[in-house]
Amino acid sequence: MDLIAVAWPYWHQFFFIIFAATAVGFGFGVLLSKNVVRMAFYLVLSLGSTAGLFFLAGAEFVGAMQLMIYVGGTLVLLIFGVMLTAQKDFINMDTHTQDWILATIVGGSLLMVLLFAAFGADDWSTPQDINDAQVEATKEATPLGLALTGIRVDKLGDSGDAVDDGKSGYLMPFIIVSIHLLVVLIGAAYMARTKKLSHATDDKSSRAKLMLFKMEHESEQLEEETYVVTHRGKSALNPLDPQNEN
Amino acid sequence: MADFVNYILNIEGSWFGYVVAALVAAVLILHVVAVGALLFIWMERKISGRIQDRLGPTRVGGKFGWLQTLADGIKLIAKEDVTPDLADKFLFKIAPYVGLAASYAAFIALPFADGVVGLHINTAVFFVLAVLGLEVFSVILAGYASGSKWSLFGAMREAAQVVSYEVPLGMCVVVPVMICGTMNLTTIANMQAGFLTNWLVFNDPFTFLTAIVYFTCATAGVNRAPFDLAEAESELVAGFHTEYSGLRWSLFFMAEYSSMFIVSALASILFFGGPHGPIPVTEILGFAGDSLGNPGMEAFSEETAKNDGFFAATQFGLILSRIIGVVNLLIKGCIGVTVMMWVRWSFPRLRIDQVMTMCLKYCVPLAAIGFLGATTWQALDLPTGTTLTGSHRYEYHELWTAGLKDKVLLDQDETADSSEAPIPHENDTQTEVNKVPLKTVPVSVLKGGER
Amino acid sequence: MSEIPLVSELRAKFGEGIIDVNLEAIDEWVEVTPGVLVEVCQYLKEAEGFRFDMCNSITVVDYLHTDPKKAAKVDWDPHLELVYHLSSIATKLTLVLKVKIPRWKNGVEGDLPGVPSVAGVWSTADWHEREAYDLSGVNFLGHPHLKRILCPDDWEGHPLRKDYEMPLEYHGIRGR
Amino acid sequence: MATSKIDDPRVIEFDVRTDEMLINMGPQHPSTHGVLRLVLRTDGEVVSDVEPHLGYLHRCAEKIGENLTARQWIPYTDRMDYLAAMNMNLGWSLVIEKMLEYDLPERGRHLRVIISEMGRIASHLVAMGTYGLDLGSFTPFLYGFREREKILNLFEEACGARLTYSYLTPGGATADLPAGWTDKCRQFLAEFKEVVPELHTLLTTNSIFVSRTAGIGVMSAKMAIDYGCTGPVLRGSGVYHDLRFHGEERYTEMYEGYVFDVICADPETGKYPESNYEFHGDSLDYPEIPRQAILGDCWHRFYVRMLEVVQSVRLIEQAIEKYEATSGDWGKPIKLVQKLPAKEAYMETEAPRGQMGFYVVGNGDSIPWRVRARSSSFCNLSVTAPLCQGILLADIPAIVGSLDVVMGEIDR
Amino acid sequence: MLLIGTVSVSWYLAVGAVLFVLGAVCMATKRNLLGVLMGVELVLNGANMNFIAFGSKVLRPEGSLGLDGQLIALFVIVLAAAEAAVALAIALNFYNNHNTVDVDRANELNG
Repeated sequence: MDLIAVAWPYWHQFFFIIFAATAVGFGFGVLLSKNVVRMAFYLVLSLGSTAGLFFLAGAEFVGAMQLMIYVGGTLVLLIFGVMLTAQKDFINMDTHTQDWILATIVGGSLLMVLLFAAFGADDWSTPQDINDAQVEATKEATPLGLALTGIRVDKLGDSGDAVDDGKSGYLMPFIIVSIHLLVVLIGAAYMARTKKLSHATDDKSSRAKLMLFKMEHESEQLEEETYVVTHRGKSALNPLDPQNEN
Repeated sequence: MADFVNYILNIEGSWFGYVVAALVAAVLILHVVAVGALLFIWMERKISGRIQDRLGPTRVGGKFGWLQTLADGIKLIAKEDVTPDLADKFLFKIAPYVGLAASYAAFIALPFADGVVGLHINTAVFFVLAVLGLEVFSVILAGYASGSKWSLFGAMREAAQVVSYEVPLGMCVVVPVMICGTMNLTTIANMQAGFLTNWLVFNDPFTFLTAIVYFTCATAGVNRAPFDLAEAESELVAGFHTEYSGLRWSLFFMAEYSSMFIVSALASILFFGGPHGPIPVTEILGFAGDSLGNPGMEAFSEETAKNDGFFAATQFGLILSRIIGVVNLLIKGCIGVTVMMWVRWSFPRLRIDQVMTMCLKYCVPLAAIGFLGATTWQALDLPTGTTLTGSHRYEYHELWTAGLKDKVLLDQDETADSSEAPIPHENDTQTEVNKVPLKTVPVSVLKGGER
Repeated sequence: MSEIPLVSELRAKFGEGIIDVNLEAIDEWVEVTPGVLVEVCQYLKEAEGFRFDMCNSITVVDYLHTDPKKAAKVDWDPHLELVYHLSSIATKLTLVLKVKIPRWKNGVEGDLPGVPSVAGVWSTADWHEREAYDLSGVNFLGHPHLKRILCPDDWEGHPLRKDYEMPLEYHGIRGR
Repeated sequence: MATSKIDDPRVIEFDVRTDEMLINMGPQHPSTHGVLRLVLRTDGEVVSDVEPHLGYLHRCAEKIGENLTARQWIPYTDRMDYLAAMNMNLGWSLVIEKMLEYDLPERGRHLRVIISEMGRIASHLVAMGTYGLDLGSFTPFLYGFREREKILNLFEEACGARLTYSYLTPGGATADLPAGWTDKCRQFLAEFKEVVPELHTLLTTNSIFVSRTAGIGVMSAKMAIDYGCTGPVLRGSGVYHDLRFHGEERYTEMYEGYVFDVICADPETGKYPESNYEFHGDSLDYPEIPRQAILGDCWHRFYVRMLEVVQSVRLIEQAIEKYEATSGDWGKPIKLVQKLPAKEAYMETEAPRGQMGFYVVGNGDSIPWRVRARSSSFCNLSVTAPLCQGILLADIPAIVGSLDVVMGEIDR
Repeated sequence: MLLIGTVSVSWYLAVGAVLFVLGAVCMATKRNLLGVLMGVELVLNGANMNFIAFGSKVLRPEGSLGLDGQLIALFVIVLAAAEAAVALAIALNFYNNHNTVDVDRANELNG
């Protein structure tokens, strides 16, 4: 009962380790896997776990967006691309050994630097007390939305802030991003379009066009040919046929 | 829940209560997924039977063939689990679990009634949609890994279809979010408490349109007829699950049926009042006591238990009203599922280009019209369904915020009159926000609900 | 005989190509030589007032008695008879064309006899001829892709020949 | 060549270069109606080429016919188009009767009209139901089968069998209709009249159904004739040709004195002739032709079948009257070992799936020298390859289903 | 040991750093164009993790970036989606023209 009765303040750590381990583990999966489809699958899991970390850090809206846009949208697109180019030769592609060596050295040193930076600053590595009410407030998405329209709810108290003039916030970047997305949409559609008709259109589908064309013309001819005959079918060689007698 | 367990065991603030509460919640949700799938498959067979002028299952388990699906499930478990030679073995085996996990995880944020929810997430609407969207991976992986051309066809169709339909679906979901000013499903549901006319679907003509578009897109999103191209049996044999057998095959169906329920339940929360019935019976009969004013309150309060004893702490009226709420939501979800079944057994299947045309030419513009129209309606402050019966939607919401009012007023200047407490979200102007920044936090999260 | 317009026209056009015209049969028929078959068919399809635009069926009848006693009694030599049943949607007339060919090319057993293909005249003749080739062993010259249609591609023999014997075994399946 | 003139929405231009692949559709595939195997060459969803492979149900019926007497071969005709076995029986019976120059008694003639038109209804019901199934709609299938079951019950009462009847034989039929049968038949017709509008609602006028079938698999009249298509497939292309009207005298005299319409659209106006037959008494008799439908497409082929069923009901109603007015002999079957003359005869009848022709060569023996069945489905199926080019994968079941083939008849 | 110490911003930064490096190495080593693209996604996520960590009031109530962190992360996600669309278009175009997705063979300017 003693063990049970312990109040346990380590929930955050517990879930952090789970999510961080899966994110990093599947990140390694992406790196080490040769099969491009499996890479995509591992990437899904890695990014999903990252979304979990976002939730843990209190950024619920960003986490949900990560799941929705990144995992649900971008990666589906990516897998689509994988499948479109998935020929036997390209699914498994070995990396050159010298690339491995070089990348490991550079990557390892970069990791060292980054980790050193991450743990180097005392301000970052010392845990702080948590203010419940403020935490809950950050979880709300409305301030985010308002910030995108130029209203900074969290900086209300700041005197002399540009908020007063309605200039702060992220209205401008928001508009730039929306125009950017529009440009990307058009650009991607334009780029992926082949300039010349693909071979599929060249022969087979145009055959279908041709057939329809033929049909249209045939039906014109048919009008002369079709006429309603009410008499019964007869052998053309029937000597008793009155038609043959004249 | 956690407090309750800890109180009974007399261990305060222990981890044990949380684990028990989590397990109970997980098992309950698992029941919605598994038992729900059993029920829905049985329902599908019965309903399709009735539509087709036959009886459906009649023997197993008594009069109505209640246990037919269970018997089939046992048969499926006993079946050999075949993996094709050409399959990518690892992905082939894992694919069904991905789908089931996705539709199971979406239940985390789905409130069955006020406070009856796995986890309060302020962005619950998007969380549910996002997690549900992950289900497409299972189909894609299954289709790719099967090593069958038919499966690959199914996977490609599914990928194209789901990615496209997420656009209008998201646009439709934004409408109730915009009207209620929150993405918290509990709050959205509670805002529709009261009479039928408070439901968002009757808010204005555009929400009505949006509700219809939402349901259409949701049907397409969960791959149900007439949009079930990924498993079109007359064209693709069985689409992405052609090569599956036994338990893995049945996992796909569990995922399909539970996601059908989720989108229906989401529709009912967003547009059809969620856990609130057409007539607020519990409020009228007074089960909930003053819970209408504070329904987000814990059904069990440790504080009260300490002072006034166990039974005083357990508000039976509130528990009862919550149970009724859960039943309401389940019934509404089942109605949505039934409509999907009805559609499935009545219509032929669309062709892939027609499905895409439907999305891009009809659903997206209609959703856009619905969104713009609903926005305009709100902006112009035109009469809504709530004004018809005179019961204002925000009336209830205002009462719920009452608990927080003192706190807010402390932060604010003293001129704020308690008789005209600011109504949140209705006038989202800068000045209002300036006045009541904390008002934007849904009270039910702060005050009630399982933490 | 010349009072029947079709016959007189055919005779005028193809002369020696028209071997026989039988008006006593239940379905009166015209027999032509294989050499003029395609031209006759083309003419029949286009001839004003007849327009045999549909080829209903192509049948191969194998005239052969495997029993020598019976073979001695009959008045014909072993041969194959191709029967073309034609009809016209436009004029509702019907016609039976016959072509007689030897059972084997140049009398060499196993060498399929050839007949010009009429698949170019009626598209439906394509499959009919494939079936005739498959089951009765007639080589239709000029057919776009003459291959077996009902039997498997590696089947041996032509089942509707009178001297056909079922193989003892086909891919491990007992035949007889 | 003015190909640009055609603005066909089904021709898809590819954005991404892809590779063609060969796919086996069948012989085990839900929508190939038995054991048809189609080898598809597809580029993504677009099918560029289709090659049908037949013969999975080949039973050498013609070879067997060379070893059996004319009456003994009747069960083999049953197994050709097993969905319309009565009509197969009829075709074979008529050709033998033509050879023997046998004249059927009056009662037998009306009996045959009743039975063969009932067979046509049963067959078309399956055709319509399975067509719905091909397009992903399960319910019409069971509606069709429910009505077909009633017909099978009636057939069972008449001949004892439910699928392979061997009822109509050369010379007439194995037995007269049992007492009270015609009343039950009338009752069935009355019930059946209620069902046709339901099927119209579920399929013919359903907008999804229309969008799946209208303008798909368009076959011009010339192409239909060229490929030897017959029956509803031919009439769906606007060719006014029905052997019950235009066939041989021996066959058409069976329908002497009957009033019915040949269901065929006028190729100039594209309209179906208004019938003077009040079937259901409302607009559901002839549902409106959708805007997208082109003469000769899948929708028209389906529509022709739907309307033909009504004409069959009309014929049966008349036939029952005439049958009851006659009495006496219905036409006894010929002897089991009836000698056939050394002649040859060919005869085509209008079976539900098209013109079913039988050719028989006799040599004076009771066993025919050569038997040949000209299968309607065989010719109808041959049009698949040219019809299924440059279409979407989902259109394959739509087109093959609209041709309504029965593999038993094709492979024989 | 990890469980006893409270999670600080540094731990998140470490995860972000690992993801970043994994992505960078992935970009460097993969020969498949789509593999490179996946590396880019990982890098972006690693960077995002930093923004979230610095902006989190859970981890740093005092002196956090606040909303700015979340907002920038949002922009990164949205722009990553745009980037993926363009990159995919490039990849498909490349595949169309060169019939391969091997980046080592992308050494011509003429697309």
